[in-house]
Amino acid sequence: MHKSIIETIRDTLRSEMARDERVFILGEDVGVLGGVFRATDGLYNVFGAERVIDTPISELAIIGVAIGAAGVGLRPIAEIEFADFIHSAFDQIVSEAAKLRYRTNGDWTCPLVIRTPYGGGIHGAIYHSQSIEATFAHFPGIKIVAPSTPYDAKGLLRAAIADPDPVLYLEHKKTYRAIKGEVPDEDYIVPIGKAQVKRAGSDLSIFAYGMMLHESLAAAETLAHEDISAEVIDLRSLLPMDWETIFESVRKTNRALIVHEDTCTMGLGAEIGARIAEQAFLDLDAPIMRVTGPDLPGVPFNEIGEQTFMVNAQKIADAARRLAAF
Amino acid sequence: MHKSIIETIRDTLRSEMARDERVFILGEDVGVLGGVFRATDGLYNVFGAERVIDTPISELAIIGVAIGAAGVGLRPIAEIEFADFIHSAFDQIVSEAAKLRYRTNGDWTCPLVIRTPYGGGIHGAIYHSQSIEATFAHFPGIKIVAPSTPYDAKGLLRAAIADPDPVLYLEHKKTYRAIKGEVPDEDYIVPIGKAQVKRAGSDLSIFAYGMMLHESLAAAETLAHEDISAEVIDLRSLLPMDWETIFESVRKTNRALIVHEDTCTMGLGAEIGARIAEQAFLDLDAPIMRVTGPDLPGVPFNEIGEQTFMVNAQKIADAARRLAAF
Amino acid sequence: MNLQTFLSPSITDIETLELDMYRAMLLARRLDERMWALNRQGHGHFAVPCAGHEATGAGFAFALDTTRDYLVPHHRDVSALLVWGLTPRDILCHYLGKAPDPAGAGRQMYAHWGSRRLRIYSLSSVMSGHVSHAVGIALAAKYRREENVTWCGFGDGSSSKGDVHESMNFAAIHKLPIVFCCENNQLAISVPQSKQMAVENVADRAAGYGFPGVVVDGMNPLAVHECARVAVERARRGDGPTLIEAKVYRYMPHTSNDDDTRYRTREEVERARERDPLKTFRAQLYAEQLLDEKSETALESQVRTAVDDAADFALNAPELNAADTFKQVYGVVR
Amino acid sequence: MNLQTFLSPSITDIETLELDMYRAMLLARRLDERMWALNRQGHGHFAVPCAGHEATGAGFAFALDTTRDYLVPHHRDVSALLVWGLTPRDILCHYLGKAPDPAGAGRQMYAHWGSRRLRIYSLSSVMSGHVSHAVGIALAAKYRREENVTWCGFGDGSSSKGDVHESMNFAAIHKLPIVFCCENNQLAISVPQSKQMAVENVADRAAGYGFPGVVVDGMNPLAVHECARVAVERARRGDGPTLIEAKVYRYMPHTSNDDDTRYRTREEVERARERDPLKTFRAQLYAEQLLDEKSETALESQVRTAVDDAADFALNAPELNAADTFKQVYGVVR
Ligand SMILES: Cc1ncc(C[n+]2csc(CCOP(=O)(O)OP(=O)(O)O)c2C)c(N)n1
Ligand SMILES: Cc1ncc(C[n+]2csc(CCOP(=O)(O)OP(=O)(O)O)c2C)c(N)n1
Ligand SMILES: [Mg+2]
Ligand SMILES: [Mg+2]
Repeated sequence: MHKSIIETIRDTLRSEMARDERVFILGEDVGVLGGVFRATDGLYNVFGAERVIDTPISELAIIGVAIGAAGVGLRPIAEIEFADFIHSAFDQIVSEAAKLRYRTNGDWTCPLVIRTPYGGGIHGAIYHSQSIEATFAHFPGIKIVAPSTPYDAKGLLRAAIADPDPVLYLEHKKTYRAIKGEVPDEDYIVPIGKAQVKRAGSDLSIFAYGMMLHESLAAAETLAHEDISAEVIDLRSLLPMDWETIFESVRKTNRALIVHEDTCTMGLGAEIGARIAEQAFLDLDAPIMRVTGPDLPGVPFNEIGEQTFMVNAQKIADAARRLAAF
Repeated sequence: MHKSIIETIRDTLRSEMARDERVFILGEDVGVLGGVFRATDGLYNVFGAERVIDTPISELAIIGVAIGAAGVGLRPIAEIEFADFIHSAFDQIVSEAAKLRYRTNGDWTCPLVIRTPYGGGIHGAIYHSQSIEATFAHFPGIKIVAPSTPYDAKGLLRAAIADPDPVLYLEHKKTYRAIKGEVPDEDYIVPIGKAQVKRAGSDLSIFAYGMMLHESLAAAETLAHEDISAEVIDLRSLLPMDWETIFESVRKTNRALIVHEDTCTMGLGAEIGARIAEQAFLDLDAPIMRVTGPDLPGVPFNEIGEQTFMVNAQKIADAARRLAAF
Repeated sequence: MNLQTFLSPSITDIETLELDMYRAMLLARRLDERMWALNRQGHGHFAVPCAGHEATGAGFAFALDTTRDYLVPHHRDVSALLVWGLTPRDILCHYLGKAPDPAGAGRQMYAHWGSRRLRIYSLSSVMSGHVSHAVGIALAAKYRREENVTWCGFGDGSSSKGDVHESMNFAAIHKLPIVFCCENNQLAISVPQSKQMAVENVADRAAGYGFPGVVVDGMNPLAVHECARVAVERARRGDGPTLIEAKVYRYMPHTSNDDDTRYRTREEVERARERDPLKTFRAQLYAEQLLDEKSETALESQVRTAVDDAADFALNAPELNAADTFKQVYGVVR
Repeated sequence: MNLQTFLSPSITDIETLELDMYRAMLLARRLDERMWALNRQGHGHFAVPCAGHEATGAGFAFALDTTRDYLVPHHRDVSALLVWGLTPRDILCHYLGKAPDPAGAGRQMYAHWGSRRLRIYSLSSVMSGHVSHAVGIALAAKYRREENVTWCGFGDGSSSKGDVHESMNFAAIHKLPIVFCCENNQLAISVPQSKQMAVENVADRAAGYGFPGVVVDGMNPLAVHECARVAVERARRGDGPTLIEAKVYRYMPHTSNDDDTRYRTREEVERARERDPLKTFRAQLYAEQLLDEKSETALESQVRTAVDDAADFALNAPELNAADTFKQVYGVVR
């Protein structure tokens, strides 16, 4: 079926809940309203108030309660209404969920999925535009995925629900309705920890995820007309990261361009850049390069401010030209 | 005067409070007890309960109240009893303090100092050993300093109190009493944003801070006997980072070894490695290298576990030998 | 042109107070309507209606001394913000995210108020994130032996956050000069009060912190005013915080991005219209002969002129420019 | 050797209950003393005394069904943990951070309890971090229509955290089968209750969430037991949470790293010794002729044997080895 990402998420939630009684959803406005982005639309009618729980504005309790329920065998899917508000639950995620298995030597565990919409470009301003992956990627014990296509949205959501550990499932708001694609009806899983080469190329490698994957693909298309052959890799799984696929691409193209919408300093590009410089250094013919949001505290509301902040295909192509020419 | 770091912090707090009535301290056990590490010992007697406020266990409110008070002209110094517990106030720090100036276009500001003991090696286990700098270093709007000597402890604390923006002042627990040094009685400031070459060298550059600076210096000393000349740089200011000093050293030694106690993935070494690979790539004769804590959710309580986790001079020297030989 | 120009130079009697309250409520409502209309015409991305909350805002604002007291508002406090001195131009520039927006030169979405000059503390989007800041402002007043009071508004939804607990507890311990005001419209976006809490009144929580909690009809500006007056005096005297819970109703969807037909019936909204403070308070003013057709027409026309002027000004105001986008991350170190 | 071996096979009368409670309290106290001694001899880095909290733990533990109910304990709940089935060996291996430590094979500091087999949920060091987990466990019981109850302990200090507010509110909304128990020893390390809150009783907060709050003398195991029984029954019936506040006293410093002479007088501590539950409850058992010199000597010797055995076992138990340090970051994906 040809579907949008939001439809795919909704359908996948519905079928996983139908399959497994232990799976339930909790979050703000997930029930009667069907979520502010309608990701859970209709589920309340099908599964009722006990399995689609409308919570108070309590991000901390949403995650904390889910951790407890996961510990005793349920499979909670917690929705944080906007990724920007996950920070109220930061302590629960990094101090509790991420550390539970380790600190108990595997006695207690936390099979929990946290879904949340992130990213800018939708006039959401400072607090409805943030990228949050970088912060959490520093915490061993959790996993982070960020699908950019409907196919992966389904496969990674199923993998996240099946995973024995806490998984942060990041949904780029702008892809929700903008990105459509083929989604098989059959069950399949996209394993966490595997990147994917989306477009093969030989002159440089572009590493991206979420909405930036699509901007990168658009940039690669433009570059192709200029005889610059860019390989584009969808990282998909941000923790753990698929280093093998990344290094393999660098071995081939000898040039690495890392793209993310998040701000630069200590964004995911930091780790990717450092790993390449550590483990694929001899394969590099040029400095690593990052195209990222600027180091500002947030995306401004005003459209000029927003455009100034956001990364797009043109900015990526400009950087790629410089890198290819190095 | 020859003093320990903890004495220096205490004396500096006392003299800054005496100098400026706007300065006050709030935190758990900072008053009558004088802090669990005695950093505020005696201040309660001198300045009274209004200027040395013992708070409930409320990390969120400690920071939030301090933000409000800072906004209207006071100069709060908030103590978080252990850095591990700062995560309950994460939202207040990154969503509020870090963004206030930017979001109001400079109308409201937040001149706030947050002091907190961090780091392992003192049998503090998973929740009394964490390094927290990496997470916060992703948030433009705040500054982060981590002194490793009594001299810098004073100079950076005074700089932090004078700064117009929120500053996270990180105190490595193990340095508190272990590290002593000369501290001038006169007023001076160590400017935020400046690293310092602690030992000149020509074969490789070691970048470190906090307790790891001392382990790195010890490693350099060992290496010197083996005719490996390591330059050791104390980063001191973690956000903003002194890129010029870092690049200058790499231009000289052509080899970069980044050391931190924090876990590897998305630790500060990520940004440092990536920046070098981006902006000093042509100066590198070898891959960048990191010596860091392992990617584990925490430092185990058990001593063997703790030693397994902790970085020390020997591990640094081993890595440096490999890097020098590359 | 701003509300101050239509307000009485000084309030010495209840009649003047009532008329001034009505002026603030009416201007807030008409601005609200204009914003909604602009939004539907494609101007601006995000409207946050205040309709139904005006009486509460007007009621408490006149109980404070706007020349020295601090406002850390709820996002629907337009009527109070007007009394504090925000102008219709300020409000519509903020709505459109234009450079003259006093809250942040267009960096923040609408309803994220702030003005240092006017002692209106800046709001982020994080529900209840501001409550502890209000406590800090009140702490500073006590610390400096100043007599100002801080008013802190938040919604029923926001009351569920840990911030509110830690903040109220902190304020109680230090007997700070603060008034907490929960504007309870019984909804957190779509989530009804029954799914937010198992109690009837948020005000009942005050007892657990050691200060008074009181419920008031937030659709009645005079009732709110009286309650606020008592609480403000208490705070100013040094007797500590009060929690006021104002029961209100939100007539419009949560924001311009919301579809409230999904979670409440039109009948419910219509029924609530009967309690619309603009309607009931107007009727009272008519009954008290403080308003008649002539003076109302004049007032409406003054308000319309102010709103038209503000809309014109804001629509033509400059955007944030690209270079300014990079400013004010850090201040200048001296 | 563990507490179960000295407990009565089944409790059918109050006398047996009292004796069993005393056994649990005594074993907890003697373990406490041993840990402190070991610490002073250089064995182990971190002791967290439970002295003064034993009556509360013993009181509530016997009001629950340890074969199905969950314990999400306060860090000083040793007596309850013994009833739940942790053995002295478990406790001292946990204290020394040795490999057989059931809480995490030596990864956690002492007093960070946990055992999945025994339905004791794992504690981190973050005060109140566990309270929402307890609510989640209770939610799971309701979700699966199981009849187990969750007991969640925390201190007076911990009650100030936002976690407690959000958790209690959540539990109230869903009428979950949970009992919250605040063990109020009037200190958060050095901070006295008067600087932690402006109220006399934490229990008064329950009304603000819509469930009963009750204060009990936490130095009296029978009083705690009775209170707990009522609350547990209420929870099991589906009538929702209760907050019990047990007033206790901490006789020892906060931990082995603390110096309590800095914040309280020796006289205060001595005065409080008069209410020591080990002393008062012992006197009661003597008065009721449930204990006499002979049986007490036998019991003390049983306890000493158990503590000696545990100390021997723990001191000789293997350390966490380096290779195991790297395990259990993630589970196996199937
Ligand atoms: C911490 C946080 N969680 C979620 C949101 C999304 N959100 C914005 S407004 C709102 C409802 C606010 O309800 P209430 O406090 O009752 O105020 P009202 O809008 O009803 O006046 C929510 C959930 C947010 N802004 N902040
Ligand atoms: C969030 C957090 N802040 C601070 C600490 C440090 N700390 C450990 S125990 C403690 C006091 C706990 O007091 P209370 O909850 O009353 O329990 P008690 O130890 O008195 O039984 C503090 C402040 C912590 N562990 N967690
Ligand atoms: Mg509301
Ligand atoms: Mg206590």
